[in-house]
Amino acid sequence: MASWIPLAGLIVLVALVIAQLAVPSSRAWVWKVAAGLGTLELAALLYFGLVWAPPEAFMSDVGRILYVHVPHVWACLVAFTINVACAIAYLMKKSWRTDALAEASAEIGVYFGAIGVLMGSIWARPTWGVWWDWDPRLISTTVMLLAYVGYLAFRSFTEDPERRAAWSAAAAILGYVSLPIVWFSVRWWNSLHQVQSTGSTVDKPMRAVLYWGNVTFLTFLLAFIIKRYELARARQSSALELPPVQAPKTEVAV
Amino acid sequence: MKWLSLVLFLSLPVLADIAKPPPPAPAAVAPEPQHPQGIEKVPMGVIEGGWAYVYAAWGAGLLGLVGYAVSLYVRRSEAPPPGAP
Amino acid sequence: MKPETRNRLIALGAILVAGSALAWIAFGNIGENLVYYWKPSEMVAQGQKAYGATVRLGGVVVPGSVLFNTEHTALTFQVADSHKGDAVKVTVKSEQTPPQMFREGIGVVVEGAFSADQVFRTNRLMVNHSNEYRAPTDGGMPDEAWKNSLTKAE
Amino acid sequence: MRKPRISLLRASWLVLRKDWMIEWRTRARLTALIFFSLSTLLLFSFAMGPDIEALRRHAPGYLWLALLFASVLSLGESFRVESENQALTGLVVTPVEPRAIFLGKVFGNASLLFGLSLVLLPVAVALYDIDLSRAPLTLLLVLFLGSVGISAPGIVYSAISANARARDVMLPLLLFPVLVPLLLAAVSATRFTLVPDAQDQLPGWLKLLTAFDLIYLSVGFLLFPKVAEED
Repeated sequence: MASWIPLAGLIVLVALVIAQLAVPSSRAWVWKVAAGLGTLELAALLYFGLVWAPPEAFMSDVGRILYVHVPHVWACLVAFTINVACAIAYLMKKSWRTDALAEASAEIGVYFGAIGVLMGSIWARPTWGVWWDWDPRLISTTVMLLAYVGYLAFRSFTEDPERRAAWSAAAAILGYVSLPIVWFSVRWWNSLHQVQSTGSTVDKPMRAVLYWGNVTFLTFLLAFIIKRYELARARQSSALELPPVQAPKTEVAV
Repeated sequence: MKWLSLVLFLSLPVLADIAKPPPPAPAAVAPEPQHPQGIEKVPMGVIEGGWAYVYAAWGAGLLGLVGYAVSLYVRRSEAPPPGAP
Repeated sequence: MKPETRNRLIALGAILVAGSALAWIAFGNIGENLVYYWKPSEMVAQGQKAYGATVRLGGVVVPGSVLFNTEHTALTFQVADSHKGDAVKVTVKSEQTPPQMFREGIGVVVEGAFSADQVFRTNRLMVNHSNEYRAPTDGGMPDEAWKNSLTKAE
Repeated sequence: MRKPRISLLRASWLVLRKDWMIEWRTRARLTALIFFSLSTLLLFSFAMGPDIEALRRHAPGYLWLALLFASVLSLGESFRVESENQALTGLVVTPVEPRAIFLGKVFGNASLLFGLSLVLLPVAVALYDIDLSRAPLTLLLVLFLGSVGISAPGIVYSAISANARARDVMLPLLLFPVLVPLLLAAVSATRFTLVPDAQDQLPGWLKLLTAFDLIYLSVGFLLFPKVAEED
C-alpha cells in the first residue's frame, strides 16, 4: 500500500465530517456513506493487516494486533476530546445539540476504549508475558474509562434534562483531566508500555497499514456518533415534549 | 444485497486466512536462526505462531463493531425515522 | 471595573493557572524521578535496604549472559542499566519459562526480591518491547511471499 | 448580576467560617466521621493480618483510603446541610459569588480532612508502626495538599450529585476515578516521608501533587458557578 492511500481516506473522512456539520441536506446520507466506506476500509484492512503487511521482526505475526489496538485507542481519545469540546461549548452557550453530541461521543469513546484495552491485554500476553500488570499506562487508561462510565451512569440517573446537561458538562471537563495523564504516563514513568511510536520508529509498510487502520476506525467513529447523536436528540425531544422534527429552533431559551 | 455483502464481509477473515502464504516452516525451526539484528547465540527472541492472539484481538474488534451497530439498531425506535432533517 | 470584565479576568486567570499547571506536569520533567521499577544501579545503590522486599527491577538483558536450562526451566541472566559496557549489572534467576520475545539485549522488567548473595530471584518476568516496529530486514526471517507482494505493489 | 459588595477572598472566608461553625455545632457528626475513619484503619489492620512489615509498607495507602472514604461522607454532608431549608439558594442569591462558596467550601472540607488526618496519624503509628519523625513538616504539607486535592473536585461533584437520583452512589462513582492520579501522588509522597527516600522521589511526587491541586482548584473554580446557579 502506498503511503498516500491512508491520507486519501482521511481527506474523504474530513469531507464527510464537513458535509455533516455544514450542509444540512447531506445529514440523511452521510452516516450511510461513512458506514459503507468503513466496511470497505475494514475489508481492506483485513487484507492489508493480516496478509499483506510484513510480520514484525521479533513479534512476528502477533505484531499485527498493532493495526487494530492503536486505532481503537486513538478513536477513544478523539471521542473524549469531542466530548470535552462539547462540554465546554455547552457551558459557554447552552444548546441541546452539543449536549447530545457530548452524550454520543462519551458512549462511543467508552466502547472504543474498552475494546482497545481488551486488545492490548490480548497483545500483552505473548509479548510482555502477562495479561495485565500494575503499569501506569494500563492503570491510567482504565481509570479514564471508569471516569467516563461514571459520567454515563450519572447522565442516566439524572432526569431533569437541563440540569443533566449542565452538570454532566462539568463532570466531563473534570474527567478529561485524566486524558493527558494517560498520554504522558509512558513518558513520566519508566513504564512497561512502550512510549508512543513515531513515524520513524515504524517501518514504512507497517506505518501505512497503521494509518489505514486509524482512518478505518475513525470512519466508524463518525458513523456511530451520527447515529448515537440522533438517538440522544430523539430522547431529548421526547423528554422536552418538543415536536420531533423541529430542527432549527431547539436552542434552550435562557 | 445488504445481507450478501454482510456475509461476504464476515467471511473475509476466513478468506484472508486461506490466502495467507504458508508459514515459512523450515526457517522457523532452523536450529540457529540468523538474527535480524545480528546478535549471536540467540536462545529465543522471536515469537513463533501466535495467530490465536491475532484472531482474538481482531475478532474482538469485529465483534465490537457489529455489537455496537446492533445496539444502535435496537435502540433506533427512539430515534427519528431516516431521512428526517 | 465592570463585574463582567472582572468575572472574565478571574476566569482567564483560572484558565491560565490550570493550563500552566498542566504544561508544568507535561513538560517540566517532574516525572523523571517517579519510578515504577528500579534500575540495577539504583537497586545496588540501596545496599542492604534492598534485600528481601518485593521490588521490580528493569533493564536490558546483557548479551552473552543468558543461561537457560529448558529441562528444569532454570533461567539465569544479567540485567544492566543500558547497553554500555560499564553499566551496573545484576544477576537474575527465574524459574519461569520466559516469554518468547525474551532475548539478549531486550528490555525486561522482573518482579521479585534481591538477596544478600547479590542474586535477584523472580517469578514474574515481563518483556519490555520498544516502540519500534520493524519488518524482518535480512535472511533471518524470510517471508518470500511478503517480499514478492511488496515488489509487486511498488 | 449585581456587583459584588465584598471581595472574593472575604466572602470565601465568611463561607468557610460558616461551615466551621456548623461543624462545631453538630459535633456529633464530626465524632461519627472520626470513628468511621478510625474503624477503617482498624479494618485494614485486621484484614491484612499480623505481618507488621507489610502493614508498615502499605500504611500510606491505608491512611489515604481511610481519608478518601471519610471524604465521601463529609462531602455528601457538605451539601446536604445546604439543601435543607433551601440554604444553598439563599447563599446563591446573596451578593456572595458562587466562586466564593466554592473556595470556602473546598477549604472548609480540606481543613476537616486535614484535621481528621492529624487524628488518624497517631492511630496509624500504633497500628502500623510507622515512623513520623523522619520528615514531619513535609508530611503535614503532603496531608494538606492531598486534602485540598480531594476536596476541590469533590465539592463540584457533590454539588452535582446532591440532587441526582441515587446520590450516595453517584458521588463515589464520579469522584473516585478522577482522584486516582492524585491519590497515587499523595500515597507515594506520604510513603517517602515515612521511609528512606533512596532515589529522591519525594520532590517529584510533591510537584505532581501541587500541580494536580492547582488544576483541580482552577477547573473547579471555573465550573462551580455553572453548576450552582441552577439551584
